[in-house]
Amino acid sequence: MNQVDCTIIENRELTRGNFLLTLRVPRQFSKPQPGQFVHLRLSTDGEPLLRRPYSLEGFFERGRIRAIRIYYSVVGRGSRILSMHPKGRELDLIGPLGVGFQISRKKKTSLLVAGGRGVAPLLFLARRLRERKRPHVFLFGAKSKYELYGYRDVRGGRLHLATDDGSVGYHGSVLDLLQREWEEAGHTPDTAEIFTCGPHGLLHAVADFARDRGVRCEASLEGPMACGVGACRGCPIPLRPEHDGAGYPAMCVEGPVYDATAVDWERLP
Amino acid sequence: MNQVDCTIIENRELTRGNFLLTLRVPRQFSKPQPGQFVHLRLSTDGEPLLRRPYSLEGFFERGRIRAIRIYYSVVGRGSRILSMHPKGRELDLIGPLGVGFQISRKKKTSLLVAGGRGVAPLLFLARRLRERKRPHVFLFGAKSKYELYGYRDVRGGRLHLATDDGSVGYHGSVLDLLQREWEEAGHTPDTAEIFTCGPHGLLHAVADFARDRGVRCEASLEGPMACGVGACRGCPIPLRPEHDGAGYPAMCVEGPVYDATAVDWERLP
Amino acid sequence: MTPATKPDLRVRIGSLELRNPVLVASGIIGYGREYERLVNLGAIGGIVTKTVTLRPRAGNPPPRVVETAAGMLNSIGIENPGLEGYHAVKVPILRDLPCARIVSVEGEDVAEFCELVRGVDASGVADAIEVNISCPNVGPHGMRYSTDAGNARDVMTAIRPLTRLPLIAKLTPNVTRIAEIAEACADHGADAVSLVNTFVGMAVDSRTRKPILGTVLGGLSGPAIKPLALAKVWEVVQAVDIPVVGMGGIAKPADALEFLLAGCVAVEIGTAMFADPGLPESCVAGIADYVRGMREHSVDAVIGAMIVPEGRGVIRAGKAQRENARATRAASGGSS
Amino acid sequence: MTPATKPDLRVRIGSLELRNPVLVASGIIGYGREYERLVNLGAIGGIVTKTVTLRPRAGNPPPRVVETAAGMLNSIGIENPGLEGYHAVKVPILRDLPCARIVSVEGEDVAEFCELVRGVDASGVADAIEVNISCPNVGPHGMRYSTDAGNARDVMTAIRPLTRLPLIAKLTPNVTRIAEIAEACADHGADAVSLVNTFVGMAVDSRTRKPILGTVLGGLSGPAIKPLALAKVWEVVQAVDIPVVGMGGIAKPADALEFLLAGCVAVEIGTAMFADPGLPESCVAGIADYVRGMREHSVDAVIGAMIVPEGRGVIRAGKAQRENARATRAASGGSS
Ligand SMILES: Cc1cc2nc3c(=O)[nH]c(=O)nc-3n(C[C@H](O)[C@H](O)[C@H](O)COP(=O)(O)OP(=O)(O)OC[C@H]3O[C@@H](n4cnc5c(N)ncnc54)[C@H](O)[C@@H]3O)c2cc1C
Ligand SMILES: Cc1cc2nc3c(=O)[nH]c(=O)nc-3n(C[C@H](O)[C@H](O)[C@H](O)COP(=O)(O)OP(=O)(O)OC[C@H]3O[C@@H](n4cnc5c(N)ncnc54)[C@H](O)[C@@H]3O)c2cc1C
Ligand SMILES: Cc1cc2nc3c(=O)[nH]c(=O)nc-3n(C[C@H](O)[C@H](O)[C@H](O)COP(=O)(O)O)c2cc1C
Ligand SMILES: Cc1cc2nc3c(=O)[nH]c(=O)nc-3n(C[C@H](O)[C@H](O)[C@H](O)COP(=O)(O)O)c2cc1C
Ligand code: FES
Ligand code: FES
Repeated sequence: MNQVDCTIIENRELTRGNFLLTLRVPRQFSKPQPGQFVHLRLSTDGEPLLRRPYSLEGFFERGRIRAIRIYYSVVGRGSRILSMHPKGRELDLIGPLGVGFQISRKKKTSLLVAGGRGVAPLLFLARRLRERKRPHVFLFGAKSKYELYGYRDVRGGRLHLATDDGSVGYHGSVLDLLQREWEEAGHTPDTAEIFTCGPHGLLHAVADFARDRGVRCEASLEGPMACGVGACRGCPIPLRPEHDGAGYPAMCVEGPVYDATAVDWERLP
Repeated sequence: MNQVDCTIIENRELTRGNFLLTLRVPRQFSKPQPGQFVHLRLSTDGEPLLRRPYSLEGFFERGRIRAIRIYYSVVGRGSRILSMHPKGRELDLIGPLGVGFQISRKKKTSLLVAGGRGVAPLLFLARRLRERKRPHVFLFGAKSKYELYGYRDVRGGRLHLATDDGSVGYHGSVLDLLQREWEEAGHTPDTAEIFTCGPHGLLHAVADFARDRGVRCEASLEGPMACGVGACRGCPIPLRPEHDGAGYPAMCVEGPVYDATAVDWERLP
Repeated sequence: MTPATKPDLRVRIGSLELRNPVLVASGIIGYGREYERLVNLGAIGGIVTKTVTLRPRAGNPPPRVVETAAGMLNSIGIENPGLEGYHAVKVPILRDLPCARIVSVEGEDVAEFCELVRGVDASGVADAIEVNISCPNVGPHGMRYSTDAGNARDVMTAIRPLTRLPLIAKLTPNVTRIAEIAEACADHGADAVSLVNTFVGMAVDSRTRKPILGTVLGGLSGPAIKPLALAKVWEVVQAVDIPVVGMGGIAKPADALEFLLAGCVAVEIGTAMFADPGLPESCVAGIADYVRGMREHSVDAVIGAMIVPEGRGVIRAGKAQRENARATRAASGGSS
Repeated sequence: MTPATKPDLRVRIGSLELRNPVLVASGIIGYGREYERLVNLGAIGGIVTKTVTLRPRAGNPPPRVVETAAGMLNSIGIENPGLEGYHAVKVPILRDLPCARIVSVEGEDVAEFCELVRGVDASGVADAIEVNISCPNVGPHGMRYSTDAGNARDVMTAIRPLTRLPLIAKLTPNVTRIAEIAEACADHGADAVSLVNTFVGMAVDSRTRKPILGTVLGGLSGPAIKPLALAKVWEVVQAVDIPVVGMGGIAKPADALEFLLAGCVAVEIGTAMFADPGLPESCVAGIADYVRGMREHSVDAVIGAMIVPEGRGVIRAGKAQRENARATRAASGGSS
């Protein structure tokens, strides 16, 4: 982890309000793991006051050039400011931060369950799984085909799409895809593990699915952060009662990827 | 006075940190007088919180198009944001506000004493004097020739320049020019009046000059403002002890052009 | 009476019915005249006038305002024409206003408060009186009244018999327990309390090495104080039964809603109006939209509707009144 | 010793000499480890640790932070490993820090404060103790100590005999007269007071109709509170003779200078560090530049150097000490 200045190579609106940001990072930026995030300073005039955390969609090295990608949505003042930064602008970031997805030693099939813009870290993970030649299945649900970002890149494993409006793929929730995949492919806790990222409701449901079946399941969490480095204790992960005594792990250092079956989703903001 | 949306026609950096802003104003924006100002909202996201007052450098009508010009310097966060607004951006302004320069009924020679960017409202005034065929002399001092904005436009009367570094015109203060003009041209309080705008120190000195000689002298004042329309009483003009009882006139409605010899310059912020 | 109809935004402060819960705060809009071309007063609930004192006040030496991070400091010092000037100059202006006129008064002692209340009542144009026992800018006197529950009680007890107009006590936030002062006011005749006035603040210019304001200290207002104002409101709505009027940093309709949800019966718009004179009107529109979004027909459904986590407080302020209003409307079978 | 030489930025808090007046505030940087790759601790005066309580605390339920206009609300709830955890885990970290280590402690009663002070003293790694009698996030206990001068006196009286380390009492701004509490601390053994801790605040999400923080109320920090913090400092520097450590909203070197000019002997950097970990170091640089700009050679020339308008106050805090330091240095004929 380091604080580095990086340069915007591209900051492009892909679909309404959804941007792909490509940043050139210096050598001091160490190689990130899928699921890790960076803490971006969006302006130096104090507005917004705090940095904003963004998961990495990818990390690329070509010759001496290192770049990271972030896939983000405009939801508030910080992301709006970010969306207005032109190519060539320098941005101060701290990263890579947190712990990423842990692929089991034991060879299991990874089921990647992505919802909406939560697809970003899972695309990074899928590339890693492909490099490592690990079997995986990519399940991706979104509101409509316009929100289905990046899936064309998924090449190493099977891909199933779902949309709420039926404009592409299965007409319904990605949760149904998971259920179907689980049953049809005959996965077991011994042969499969789940990695998920997406809206709160989806993660909660996937976590319940996994806990019911005793499957290993990691989710990439989101929540407000201040320092991003474990110092302020502002980003507690609430755990289920049976984990009492573990206190509140800090999302920024013990997460953002965390055992989904341990999280108390009712109490996660 | 009205609140109107206007469109940036041009926002050009003339010399380092000094910009000329041309705004297309709608019909509801009534014809302004030299010395009046507009209260500009520089952003709608609350940063900066308050509007910023700017004197008009000019008002132009060509066919159905009405435009105003502002000559401004980047000194803080508001003006920095203003300087980044591109052509075509809409700006919300309230104006024209305040009282402008009052040319005497009696035909006198107007001595216009400008310091630095304080030249802006005096250029507007000079154009008006020329239209009205009133004799006037334009005295303009600045740090260097790079800060001498707009004087090439001055055509109706005599023009004397001064720079602190001697790069153009008289090497020294515009106050010396005033002194010289006064003596050499043989002006008297009966035949001449002074209009001035510029840095605090210059205005103070010109005011002293005028009071010593009993000359009518109006200065365009600057100071912090909140509402700009006389409601908040945040912009008091401190008056000299002999004017006690007049209270604190509000710079935004009883100024910004005010009798310079009545102002207590020591207490003006 | 489906949610699609125009929602009923009427609220009551004592005997005063406002057409909607959006007021302009004292000191922001003078007596209504200066902003008449910029604000559609016919669309909002009312205005609170600049505070009137017994004698005219020239106000404090300049500079009187300075912008800070998301806020501004002011040290106006209650510049106003005094009670006589009020009668002569301001009453005619107020007479013609197309919204409720709440006249703000501040005395240096109990006797002055009495004289002011009598005078304003007699002027015939006030729909209510805001009793400013909270200004931080007039030295020891204002602060004395503002920070002591006993003084608040003395003032309220003395002025209550002098008028039938609703009395709204305006409180300072610069105290350890604002609820104590609110309780004192409620117990001694206030029809409502309004809060917050400004927080005491200061700024220094490191270039000149001088305090920026002529008075060194001033009052902080604007979005910076909104979280603090809400916390003070939260303390008060749990402590008193009378209606609470909330303010402090409201800069968009959602801010006004935060105060209503937290239990305020109305809000006052201050500093943010200087940038956006249309703000009070857009707050009215935003509140109406919100009521519709809740599929309700009256703003009563919003007031105090915050979902409070178990064991973390109960909103008392204005509850009886709201329930009463609901019942009355149900009985009469309709809204506006 | 011309102004061009490196200015002497050393300041004293009781027996502790800091190499410069810039500290990191409690709760911002943990115990120094988390930020070690981002902050050059060797360049700043010191850090104040996260507050240590007697028993471990898990902290408050989420959400614990929310950004507001130019500020943030937090309700961390003093998450910390307790005194035992401090000894086991944090002492080894503190031992290696290349700057002064000020350990913050908070008890729920006088007895706990005593045990904490004894424990921290015995740990051998503390250069001073910041006595946190001001946290707004731990319910009635913290607030009780923080808002009552009598309690401040009781705590200080009890802990003073237990250690020779400098004791810095950290004050809450959520009181009517902060000077009273500062005086009580000064009179009962505090070597310095530090202020401000956070202001009580609240935010509501109008979409969910819920308070945003899990605890409803939290503490406001950041640039929004700077004017308020300065006003509290201004009250205290006029009331006590001991050094005052100022904080609240410092986000750039000029902000740090405002506090020093107003009479603080040192400053603590808080919230703004989350965005800019280099801020403490740039404040040190900015202060050095300012001393040079004044053509002086010691930061003593800046502390309390604000030009106060006639009759508007006199800075007492740290005066004797500063004059003393000046004399000593003059006698010894040189600075660093
Ligand atoms: C570890 C981590 C990784 C993330 N990765 C991505 C990513 O890859 N792409 C992406 O678009 N976003 C990501 N986010 C969320 C992103 O940080 C927020 O969208 C961003 O902070 C919003 O900032 P803002 O100023 O635009 O919105 P604000 O003005 O701060 O808030 C706007 C709205 O969004 C809500 N909000 C703010 N922050 C969050 C948050 N962290 N989680 C949920 N709701 C929030 C607020 O409550 C508010 O309603 C991630 C968050 C975390 C913690
Ligand atoms: C009636 C009137 C007419 C004006 N006309 C012009 C004009 O034609 N061109 C122009 O460039 N400027 C003009 N000004 C000044 C202009 O309003 C300020 O420069 C502007 O408000 C600064 O805003 P900011 O946010 O950039 O600076 P801030 O961040 O607000 O302040 C930056 C620095 O400038 C100082 N400052 C701020 N406002 C003023 C002020 N009003 N007067 C003096 N110092 C100030 C502050 O103390 C601070 O040191 C005028 C001011 C008034 C009152
Ligand atoms: C310039 C100015 C003048 C004010 N004058 C008064 C006043 O005369 N009487 C009063 O009760 N409050 C006065 N206030 C306080 C406001 O009415 C309001 O309580 C405060 O500004 C907080 O609201 P805001 O943050 O929305 O501005 C004044 C505020 C400002 C900014
Ligand atoms: C996340 C966070 C945690 C804090 N924790 C503590 C604490 O444990 N003890 C304490 O005395 N102050 C604590 N504070 C208060 C700060 O030390 C400081 O007093 C306050 O934030 C004001 O300074 P600032 O505006 O520069 O942040 C905390 C502040 C923040 C933002
Ligand atoms: S954001 Fe500070 S500990 Fe996680
Ligand atoms: S700025 Fe409000 S009265 Fe002049």
